[in-house]
Amino acid sequence: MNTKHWLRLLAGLFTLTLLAAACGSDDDESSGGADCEVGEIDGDLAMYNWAEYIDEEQLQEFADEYGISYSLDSYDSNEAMQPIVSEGGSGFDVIVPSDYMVSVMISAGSLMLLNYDAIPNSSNLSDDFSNLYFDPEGGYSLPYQWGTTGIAVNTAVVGTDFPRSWGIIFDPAISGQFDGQIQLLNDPRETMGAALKYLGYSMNTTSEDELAEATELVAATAGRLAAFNTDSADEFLTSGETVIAHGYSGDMFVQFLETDNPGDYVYFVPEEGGTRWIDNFAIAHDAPHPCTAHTFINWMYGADQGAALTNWNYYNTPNAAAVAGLDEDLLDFVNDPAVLAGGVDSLEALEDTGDFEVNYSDAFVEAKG
Amino acid sequence: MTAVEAPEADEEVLEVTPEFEAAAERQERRRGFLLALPEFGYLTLFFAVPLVIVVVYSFATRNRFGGTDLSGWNVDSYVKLAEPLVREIFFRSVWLAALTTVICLVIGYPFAYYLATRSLRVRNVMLVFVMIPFWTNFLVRNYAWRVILGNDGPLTKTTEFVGLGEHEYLFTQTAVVLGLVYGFLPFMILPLYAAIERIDRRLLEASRDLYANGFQSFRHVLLPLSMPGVIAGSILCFIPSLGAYVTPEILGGAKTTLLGSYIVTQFLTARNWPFGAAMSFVLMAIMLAATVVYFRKGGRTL
Amino acid sequence: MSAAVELTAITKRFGDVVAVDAIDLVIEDGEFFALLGPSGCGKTTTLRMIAGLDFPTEGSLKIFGDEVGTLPPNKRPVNTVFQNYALFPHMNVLDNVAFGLKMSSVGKAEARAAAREMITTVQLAGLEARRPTQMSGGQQQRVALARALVNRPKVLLLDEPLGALDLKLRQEMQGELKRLQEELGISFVFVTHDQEEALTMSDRIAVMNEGRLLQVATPEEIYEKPVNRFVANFIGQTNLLEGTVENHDTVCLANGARVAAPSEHATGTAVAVSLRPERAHIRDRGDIPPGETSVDGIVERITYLGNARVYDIRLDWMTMEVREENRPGMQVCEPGTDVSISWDPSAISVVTD
Amino acid sequence: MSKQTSAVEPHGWTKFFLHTNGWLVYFFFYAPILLLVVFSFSDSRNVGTWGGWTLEWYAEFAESRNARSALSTSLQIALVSTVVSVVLGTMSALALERFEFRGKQVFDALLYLPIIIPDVTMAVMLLLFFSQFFELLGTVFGIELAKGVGSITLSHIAFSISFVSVVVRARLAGMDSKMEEAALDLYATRWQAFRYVTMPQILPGIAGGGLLAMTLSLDDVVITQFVTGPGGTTLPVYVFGLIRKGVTPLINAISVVMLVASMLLVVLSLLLERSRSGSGTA
Repeated sequence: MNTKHWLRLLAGLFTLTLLAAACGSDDDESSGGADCEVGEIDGDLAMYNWAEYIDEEQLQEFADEYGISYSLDSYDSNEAMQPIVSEGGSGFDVIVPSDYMVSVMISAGSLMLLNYDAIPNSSNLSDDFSNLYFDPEGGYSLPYQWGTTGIAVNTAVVGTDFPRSWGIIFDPAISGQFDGQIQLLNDPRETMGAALKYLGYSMNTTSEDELAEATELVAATAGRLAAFNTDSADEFLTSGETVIAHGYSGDMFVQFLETDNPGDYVYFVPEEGGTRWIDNFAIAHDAPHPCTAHTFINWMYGADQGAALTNWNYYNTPNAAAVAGLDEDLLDFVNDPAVLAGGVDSLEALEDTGDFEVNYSDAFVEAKG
Repeated sequence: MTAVEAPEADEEVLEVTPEFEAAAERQERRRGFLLALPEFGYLTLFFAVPLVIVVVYSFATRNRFGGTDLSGWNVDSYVKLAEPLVREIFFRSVWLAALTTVICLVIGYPFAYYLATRSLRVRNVMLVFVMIPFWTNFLVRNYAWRVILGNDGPLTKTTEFVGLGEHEYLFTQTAVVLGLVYGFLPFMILPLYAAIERIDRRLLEASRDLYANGFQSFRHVLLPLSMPGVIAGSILCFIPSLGAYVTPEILGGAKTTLLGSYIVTQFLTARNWPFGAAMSFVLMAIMLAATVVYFRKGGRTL
Repeated sequence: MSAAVELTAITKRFGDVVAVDAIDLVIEDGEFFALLGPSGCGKTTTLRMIAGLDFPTEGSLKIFGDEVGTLPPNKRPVNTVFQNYALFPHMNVLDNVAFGLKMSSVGKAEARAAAREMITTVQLAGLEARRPTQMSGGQQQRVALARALVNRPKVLLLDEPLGALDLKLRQEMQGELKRLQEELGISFVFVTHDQEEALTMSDRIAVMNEGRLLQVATPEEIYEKPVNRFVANFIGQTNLLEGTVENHDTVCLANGARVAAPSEHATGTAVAVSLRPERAHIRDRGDIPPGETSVDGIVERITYLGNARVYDIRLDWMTMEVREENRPGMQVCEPGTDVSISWDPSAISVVTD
Repeated sequence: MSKQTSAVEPHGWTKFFLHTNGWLVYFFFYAPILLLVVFSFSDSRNVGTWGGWTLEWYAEFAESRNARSALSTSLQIALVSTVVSVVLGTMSALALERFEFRGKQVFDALLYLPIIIPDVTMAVMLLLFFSQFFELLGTVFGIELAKGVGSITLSHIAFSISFVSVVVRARLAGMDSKMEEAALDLYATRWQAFRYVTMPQILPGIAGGGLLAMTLSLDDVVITQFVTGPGGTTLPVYVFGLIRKGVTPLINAISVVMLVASMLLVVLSLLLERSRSGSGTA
């Protein structure tokens, strides 16, 4: 074939691609929900979930029960998952975005409207989870698991006499002797949010002054830290690398139980308040098997399956019917009222701040130096 | 008996004409083109076209939801590159990458020379043993270093035992550089080895004959002759160091932001794709310019 | 019987550069033929065109009467011994030599047997399992020869075959090549820039310069009767005395002296008289044997060569070289002596540009 | 190289320094690997805390459907992308080193871009490209393609192909092109000349390029994560996810298994090579 023909073909393809890019992203394809019966199956299940967030055996059980097969793929951040699904053609059915990401994805038209007629078990949802900010009508998402972000302390080193406040991280007068043994999450929203909470502001502030104040605080603290780290916050604590750690509830609980003396560690959400996050079931806007997806969500919302999920990943369940089925030792940790130093009302969810997200990201980079 | 008979009478014998020669030459060119075409086509479709798309994105706008609106074209992202924060990150990254490259060179050169002067069989085995550690996942290797450098790790224990006192290694810039050196040393060793192996050792003997001492014959003969390897190795070391982000996160405790992490942050945290695209495009252009300068200066192999 | 190789008006252009300019050349069967010239003269390109590694731009190229100019190298009944040999380093000697036969689908066993035989012919028996890199230059040369000859080519092409060898080995190989060629009775065409090598080895020599064929003749003829200044200068040492043709018998030299020099050139043509150093003799000033031509000069320098001495004689307008064989009791002049140089008119040749 | 020792052979302090440096470099390379192997047998969930000998992590690896399917996905992708990039890369290396053709400079420049581009950028590029390319195929040609193993393989080829070209090309540059002419002169066809003369000589380059492509494919997380789809969880992506949930010796066990497998592969190929060169056939 002639070179020119090739070039022309390529140029043509390229133009089409650009056109598709320009038009495609404006389309809102998420309007119509799926027309499915309860228990209807229209193909194999393709789940896209956080790593190690669901037991494979549980998926296998579902697959066996309905005579299909499944695939499970994992991601490690909302931001890594979102473009895959939003750009379309991902091939995934069920996905598990966190709260703020649900609202982002709704706006981007990346989620399918849920058909509650096909999910009768959704009545098991605890009342605490009605009217969630990120999806007021719950039209696109059903909570999967939830947890908090707070502080874990090695009491064998630090002792038990410390204020249940963010000050244990940010105030050198309290924790100065543990410089180099403190860790903060490597996440702009969580860490800037913690500083904002300590200063008495909302962790969703869009005030540049408040953010600047928080930036200064984090910058002042950065020199006293062992690390900014998200992946291994729990391990650093139990391996002795740190004694005061900023991290997620479930991670911490699992890690405590792994040690020889779980009693040495304590996790709490400071009295100023902390983050409550909710991960949610949702269906991709272009899911190839929407009915299987609905059936799967409904199945997972049964009492037994809800309990099985929590008993495997140690996070809190939003499924009221599942609580009865939870393991005993789990209840001690998860339901300990001391965990929430400021009570349930002090918790705040991280919301998408729109254009202000960039400010958070830059402020964090600046604070780290 | 001849192995090949002369052309048969009925075989069409073309006459030698300028047209035939030109056709033969054309055919030769076409042969070359056809050989290159699969990869050329592949890279055009799966690299050049995507690259253009991303350049288009760098002129777009981040929308409220962290998506990218392909309208309202502007150069804001490029203006943002001039901010002091970005500049600071850039120079810090260049410094660390340069440091890594120099250390790799200092360690790698004698090692490559050592390799190149072994017997052929030993050499191959030694080379394979250089490569083997790199067949484990690089994340896992980084985590292994974290254990080694950690508070109760073997290194700390050793220095304590030897009586050097307690030292912090993990989550320092030293740890970052160490991790980078570990990750990219083979990229320095391999081209260096290739370059040094090619050098006729008699040239060294000649320089010794001309009254050069060991260092002088290294400085004036070995080093200049192995320069292509030095430059290729340095490029292969410097470029990934500049873009590295896993090692600074894992071994540096993410306490200093480097260029690689900053770009990743734009895509995966701030969801500011236009800026991320602009920054990576500029970074790529700089690296391309550096490489082109190298080739202009007569370099050949990378 | 047609010629082994016949080039007719062969031209090779690389872009605007004319590498070979319309040469006509006939190489007879069984001939040891040299293409001689300085580097870049087009001799290697000519050889490559015969081998099929380059296609001519124009002209006709026949091997034993068959037009082959458009055939690729693997379809031509010729083989080549490459400069630096181009032996396959990943194969041992036996496999190197058997390669051509294997490629022309001779059975493996047969190919190996033939290869063994040829290895013996080039006196390398016992080294079949060696790698080329483990061999000396001379041995590699023999392998290259065997690798080409085992295919029984109708013509063997050699590109600077002895260039990489040291003097002693080169002389040895010269004899060896000659012997092989006579034994096989096929034509050897070889390219060299070494005139001495060309003179000693070849039946005929083609002298080339700047893409043109200047003279094709026997070594003797080339040496004795060079057709032009370039050939005279390139082959052996010579003194070129500039002048113009006065008539068929006389040339008027630059200093005005007339010398007997029969030539066909028209009166007034600028020519040079070529006089080989060994054909001239040093005489006492004025002591010229009858019938010889002479010029006067002063001895400038004497170089002792063992079997001969070379005198540099300064004339008014140039310096000449004269070579005298050393004989017992011979009188040697000191530098600064006034002498005459004389020669027999038949010793010279008149050349133009 | 000659076997006789010459005056330039390092001696005294230089020799001592070279030897020491050599051993130190190997020690440096293998220290983390050693640790990795040892802790894969540790009976403690935390890497870095020794908890006595156990094989439980290997058992867990063997039992985990996730880990096994990730491993097989990875191998599948690595194998296909290596083979394709080796073939295409070798072809283009030949084209660039031995031929002249129009557009050569452009191609030459294009070839180096994938090497110098940051991972993330390439990842984002390919994500945007694939979602639109597949959509285009769907709307224009009616071909429905889903992302996953296919798109990952295509992407891996896109970044390893250049490395193969560059490595093979360097090898070709060091090989006298007269060899190929000699083969043609000895009645070999173009293909035979490549097959019997060129290829054996550039084989180390091809093997080197292939190993590099394989390593790159087996190591890549960022690009894979961006172009993935159902069934597209490769081992590094799986490991990356595991690490987020805590680094357990399971990861070490997986690494050790892969390390041993690749070492076996190399030893096997070395043995094959030796037996082949020993028998003396071409």
